[in-house]
Amino acid sequence: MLQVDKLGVTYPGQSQPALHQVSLSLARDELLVALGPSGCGKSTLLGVLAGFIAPSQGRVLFAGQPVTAPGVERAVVFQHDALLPWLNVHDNVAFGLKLQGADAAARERIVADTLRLVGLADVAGKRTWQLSGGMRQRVGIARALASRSQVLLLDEPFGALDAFTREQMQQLLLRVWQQSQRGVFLITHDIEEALFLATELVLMSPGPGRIVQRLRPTFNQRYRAGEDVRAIKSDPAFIALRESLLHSLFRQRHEEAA
Amino acid sequence: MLQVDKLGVTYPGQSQPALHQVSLSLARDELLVALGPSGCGKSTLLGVLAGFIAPSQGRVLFAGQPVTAPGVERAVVFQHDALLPWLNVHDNVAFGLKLQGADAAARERIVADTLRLVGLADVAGKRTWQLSGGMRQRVGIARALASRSQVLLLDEPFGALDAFTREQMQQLLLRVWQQSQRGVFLITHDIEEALFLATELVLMSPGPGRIVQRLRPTFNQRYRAGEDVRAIKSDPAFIALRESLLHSLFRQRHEEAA
Amino acid sequence: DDGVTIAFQTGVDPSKVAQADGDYEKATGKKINWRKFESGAEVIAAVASGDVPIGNIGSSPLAAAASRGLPIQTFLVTGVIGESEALVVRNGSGISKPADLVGKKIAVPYVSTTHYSLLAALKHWKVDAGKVTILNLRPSEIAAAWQRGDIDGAYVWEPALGKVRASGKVLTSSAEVGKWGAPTYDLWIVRQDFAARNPDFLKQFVSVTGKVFERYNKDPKGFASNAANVAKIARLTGSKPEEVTALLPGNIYPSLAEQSKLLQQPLVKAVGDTAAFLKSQGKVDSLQPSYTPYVTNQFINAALR
Amino acid sequence: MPTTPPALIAVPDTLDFGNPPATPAPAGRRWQPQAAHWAALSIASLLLLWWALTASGLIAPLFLPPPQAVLAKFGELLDGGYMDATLPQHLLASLQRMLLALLAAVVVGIPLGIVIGVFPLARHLLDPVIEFYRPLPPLAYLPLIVIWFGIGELSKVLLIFLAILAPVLIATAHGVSSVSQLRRQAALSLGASRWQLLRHVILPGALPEIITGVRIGLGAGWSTLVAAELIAATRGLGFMIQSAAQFLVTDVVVLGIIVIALVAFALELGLRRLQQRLTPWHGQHH
Amino acid sequence: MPTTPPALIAVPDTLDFGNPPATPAPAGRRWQPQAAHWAALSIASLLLLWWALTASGLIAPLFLPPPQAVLAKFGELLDGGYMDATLPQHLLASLQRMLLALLAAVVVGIPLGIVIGVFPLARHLLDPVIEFYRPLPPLAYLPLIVIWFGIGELSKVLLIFLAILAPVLIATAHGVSSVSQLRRQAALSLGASRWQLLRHVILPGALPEIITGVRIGLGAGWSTLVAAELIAATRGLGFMIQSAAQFLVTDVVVLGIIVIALVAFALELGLRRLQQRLTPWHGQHH
Ligand SMILES: Nc1ncnc2c1ncn2[C@@H]1O[C@H](COP(=O)(O)OP(=O)(O)OP(=O)(O)O)[C@@H](O)[C@H]1O
Ligand SMILES: Nc1ncnc2c1ncn2[C@@H]1O[C@H](COP(=O)(O)OP(=O)(O)OP(=O)(O)O)[C@@H](O)[C@H]1O
Ligand SMILES: NCCS(=O)(=O)O
Ligand SMILES: [Mg+2]
Ligand SMILES: [Mg+2]
Repeated sequence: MLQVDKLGVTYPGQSQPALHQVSLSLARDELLVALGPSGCGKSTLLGVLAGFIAPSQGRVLFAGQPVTAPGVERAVVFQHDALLPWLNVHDNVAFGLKLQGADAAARERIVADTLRLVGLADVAGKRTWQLSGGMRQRVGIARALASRSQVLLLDEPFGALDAFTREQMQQLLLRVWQQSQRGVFLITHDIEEALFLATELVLMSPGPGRIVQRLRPTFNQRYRAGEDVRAIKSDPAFIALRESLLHSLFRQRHEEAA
Repeated sequence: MLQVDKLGVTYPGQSQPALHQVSLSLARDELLVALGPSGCGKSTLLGVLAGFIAPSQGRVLFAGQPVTAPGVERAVVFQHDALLPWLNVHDNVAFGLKLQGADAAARERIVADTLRLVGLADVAGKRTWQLSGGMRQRVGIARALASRSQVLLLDEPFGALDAFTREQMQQLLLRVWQQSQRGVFLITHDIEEALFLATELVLMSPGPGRIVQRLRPTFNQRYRAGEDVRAIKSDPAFIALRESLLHSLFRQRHEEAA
Repeated sequence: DDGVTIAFQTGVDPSKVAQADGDYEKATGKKINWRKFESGAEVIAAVASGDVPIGNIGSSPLAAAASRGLPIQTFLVTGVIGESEALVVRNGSGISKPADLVGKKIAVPYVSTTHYSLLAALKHWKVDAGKVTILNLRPSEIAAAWQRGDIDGAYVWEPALGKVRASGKVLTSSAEVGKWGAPTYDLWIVRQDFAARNPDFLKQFVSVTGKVFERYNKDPKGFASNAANVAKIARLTGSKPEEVTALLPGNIYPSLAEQSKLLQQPLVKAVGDTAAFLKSQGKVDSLQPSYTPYVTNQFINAALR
Repeated sequence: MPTTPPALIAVPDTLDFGNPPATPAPAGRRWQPQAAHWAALSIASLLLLWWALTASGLIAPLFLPPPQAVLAKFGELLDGGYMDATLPQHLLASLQRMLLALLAAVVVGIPLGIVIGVFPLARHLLDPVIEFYRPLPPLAYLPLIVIWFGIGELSKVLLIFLAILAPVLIATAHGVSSVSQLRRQAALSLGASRWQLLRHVILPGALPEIITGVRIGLGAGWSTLVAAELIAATRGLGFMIQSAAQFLVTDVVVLGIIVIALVAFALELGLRRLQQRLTPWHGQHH
Repeated sequence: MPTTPPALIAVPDTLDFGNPPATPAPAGRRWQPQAAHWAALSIASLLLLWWALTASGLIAPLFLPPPQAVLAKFGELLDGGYMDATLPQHLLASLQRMLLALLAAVVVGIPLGIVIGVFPLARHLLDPVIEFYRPLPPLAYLPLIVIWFGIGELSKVLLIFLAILAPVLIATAHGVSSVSQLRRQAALSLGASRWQLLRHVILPGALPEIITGVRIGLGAGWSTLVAAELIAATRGLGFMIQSAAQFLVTDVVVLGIIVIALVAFALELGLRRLQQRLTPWHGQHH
């Protein structure tokens, strides 16, 4: 569905590209996770996919058409939340549907369902600034879920959540992804999260931002097959992979430092 | 050195106390870690220790004297950084020493050493807004380390750091704590971090904020005895304790939800 | 029809009685919006904008405006200014003779007849105008500044004149300055376009004024001591009644017959002289080749017929 | 309904300036003086000082009329009037001019500000014009306005309008352009058209600044009102003050000043309330 | 040294208002018109319009003198003078008044603002006084100022001073009180005394707002300058404009307006540069 070909991005006035020769593809049934240290170009990549940033080299296609602008088929959850403070929680979530002129009854049903899914049904009437950081992040997720997108682009969506809520949201994401048949592109720097969620995982490295490793973990499948989360995460295979990824990351940083 | 007795804090206009019957003590050779979900009162507790917030009940003693105001003997690293943007990195770190009229040569030596320790020697001349989030957090840590404090109070000091830098800073903290004989009070919601660093660990719970569990982990000792970090963190004992703490946290949240 | 807007000033003259009685409205059959202004300069700006077709100004602002080519005409004289404008020096200012004016602060409303008279008087006394601090103050501000002792003297008209005379001494007046070759006049001007379209209105206006002047000139003392007349003038100008009584005889109010002659060469020359003098003082920067187009006795003559 | 008016200077009531630390309130606390009490005390002392100064004879009534004289004048002017109009009539004349000018400034300034804020080209072209006229003292171009537009209401309202326009325009342009890029991108990703973006994101996002601009503009408008009423007015607070000053009727001058201050303050309070009501998120941390 | 002056309206050059997305610059890009070029174009068209209007005879010189007449007047006034002073002398007189008033406002306003910002009691007591005088049109209290302080330089400078004081004072108080509590607590934890806190944290933290206050104040000062020079001046740009208007010398009026606009703009630019230099962190995200 989304196709990235030898993508390069250089910010104005910078000598080093923020992204260099990045190729990717994302199908309807994939959950692609980008993992990497701060500054390796994850958000830049997402910006290109979303249509906020134009590539300097290479190209990005959605359903065969070049991506040149943001579009309703690619919903975004931002690293720092981008809610509209003049709308309450309900109206923020309903915003996309309203823009698209969705039928009111259908809209109300979708919004109510989504709010329930993210555990915010109680606070539907609250103003966004009356929420804690974690709640705000969930409103952002709900807003993307409620839209009629075919792809979800998420930039560290669970960063502000505590361990418990975080794990709940990870499970929710898996459920939504599975049911709605939307492709998901997720950015994180939590290795455990990346391993647990990804059908495909790309490890990125800075200077210039590029993909240095690709993996196809299967833990996500095991969860969907009914295995317990905690069991999966304490499985030696999981821990071994985690350690190996951490090791790659550390080697990267050491090389950089040298 | 620091002694907290049946501390209670109720914010004006709130019905539920933010802290209730919290007792603690922190000695010169201790590294006390407070772990708990968002909103359980960790920052409030630190505020009282620092002298920013006056207790509603109970009392806080430092070296036998009641704490009534912030003081140079208790250095603070804030959850959100509190650097002075009109000073460059070097001057931010030198700020405390300058206020206390420290001898210039000694000051320069201490600042240079501290900047090296936190890996910021290269950017000493930069303005704080030219740094990445992780660098800023390290400047805040360096500023506290360079001060003539007897206690370090740290509020999620490593939250904005990637896995690699985070682990480096954890090790730095252990080294400084050991060498400088300062008591350390650290807040985190990362269970692994808490287990690895703490000589004493208190698990807090919200509504009202209180201590629900106390542990004395020994991994910190093993690290100091020369064992490898990665080995410690993948030790089944470590993982078991981590899972048990996670379990307590989850149970808490489920009870709350019910 | 919104009526005719007319700008008047607070100088004391008999036609204020006709104004107070509504005689102009009766004679012309039009609604008149009377607007009070503080000095000729302000009237000129209002007339220039086209909002005010008829205005009451002194010969000095007329000279300035005509030099700039403002399309106006003088059609009536309300007075040859005499005692009603005077240079008063404050008691305690240390001024007893003209030479003492050097280095002192004398206030006038710029462009006004008194500004011109002051400059002319200084020239007559051979006092260098550059050595006297000539301040631009509106009449009301002159009164306030005087009270505080901020100025040493002022050349001004009613109602401020009455206030400053109470604690000062008259050094000279426009009657004297006029004799020295610099006469000043209070005049009615009209926009040329308005004059062309409303000759009848102006004719009626002139004859109402002429009738009051006649009443006055028949018995100046009686007119000036008639309590009703005095009260009307005092109300319109803001003067004290006793000042009105004292000042009314200070000016000459020429009859329409006299005006018919005055509003020819004599006034053209006076305006031309005034303009030339102002140019020599650097106040205006160019002169008209002739000031004849700015003066007309057409409406006087019509009224006399 | 809030009971204390929002303060001019938005300063927290307790400031961490050294000791003692902010104490979470104990249960039953004693009566403590509030902001409003201090303000009342302050005003009362000012009035007392005024009264004492005049009563002692230290200052002549010509310079400063005693408060009771001003109060008496107030009663007199309520129906008696000054310069052929009662105080309410003067007030009404001034208010009409202000509101007309305000309306015009809002109708012209907000759309123009949006255009400038949204289209860089419009900004580049209009910036010099605005930069040129903005610092100009209204009194400086007053003579030109009179010569060009006469001495009627048009000139008066125009002068006030020009004074209000610049702040409204600049605040709108700035507000529009400082609407978070993140929010704009979010809306576009949710399928907003340009028009929807303007309507649902840019306008609400700029609203707090627009209202602030109107508040500042209104202040500038009051400053210009008196200048405007220099132009051959027959009614209006500014006209009343000037006429009174000409006759050295100081008590009417002082009364007029107090009335202007009170009315301006009331309007400002109203706008602040409106701002709080319309844009409750303004000043919130998120 | 920066080459383009900071724009009045701080708007990014590319605004994300729909397509196309911000393109990271390709290596060798073609010449593109810059903000300065558009501004020049805008000013040139204005001048051209002015010239065309007057040259066509549509507008009489009495109402709007042609640009060349104003330019000629400028040459004349440089040494010839108007109302017994040359243009530089008028300018100097006005500048002196402005700068004196500015100095006084800074010397009074900043310390007072700090006191108000730091001590809630001072704020409660002074707030009503400031609230009262702030919206007052300078022209409204001009008569009182003349009655109280006469027609000398004191009155003129005082009037300008009062206009500048309020913005400086309010901005200072607001700046001081909005210095982040976190930073204040951090400094106290590092052992800062109250005085050190003020000197090293509160003052630098409030500096950007203080300078903004001075900029706004200066604008208010210019607006008041002409009013101040209504008071029996013998020199000054405002005096020059008013006298010229009274003699209907419109070209001097227009010239005076242009000079005021240019000088005010130059001062504003200078202050913006100063602000950028002194408080480079201002407007940065962190
Ligand atoms: N607008 C910009 N102008 C110049 N450089 C930029 C800009 N935005 C990002 N960069 C640089 O591009 C690189 C990639 O940034 P990006 O935000 O994509 O990183 P990231 O992987 O999302 O990091 P994080 O985990 O901290 O969010 C960094 O070196 C950053 O400094
Ligand atoms: N100024 C305040 N006024 C009222 N309530 C407050 C205030 N500050 C904190 N609280 C409340 O007190 C409780 C404890 O807050 P605190 O900031 O100490 O939590 P925390 O454990 O540090 O959370 P986090 O991990 O999110 O930083 C929360 O319920 C919070 O909403
Ligand atoms: N007495 C005439 C006054 S003025 O019109 O010259 O200003
Ligand atoms: Mg990012
Ligand atoms: Mg906290």
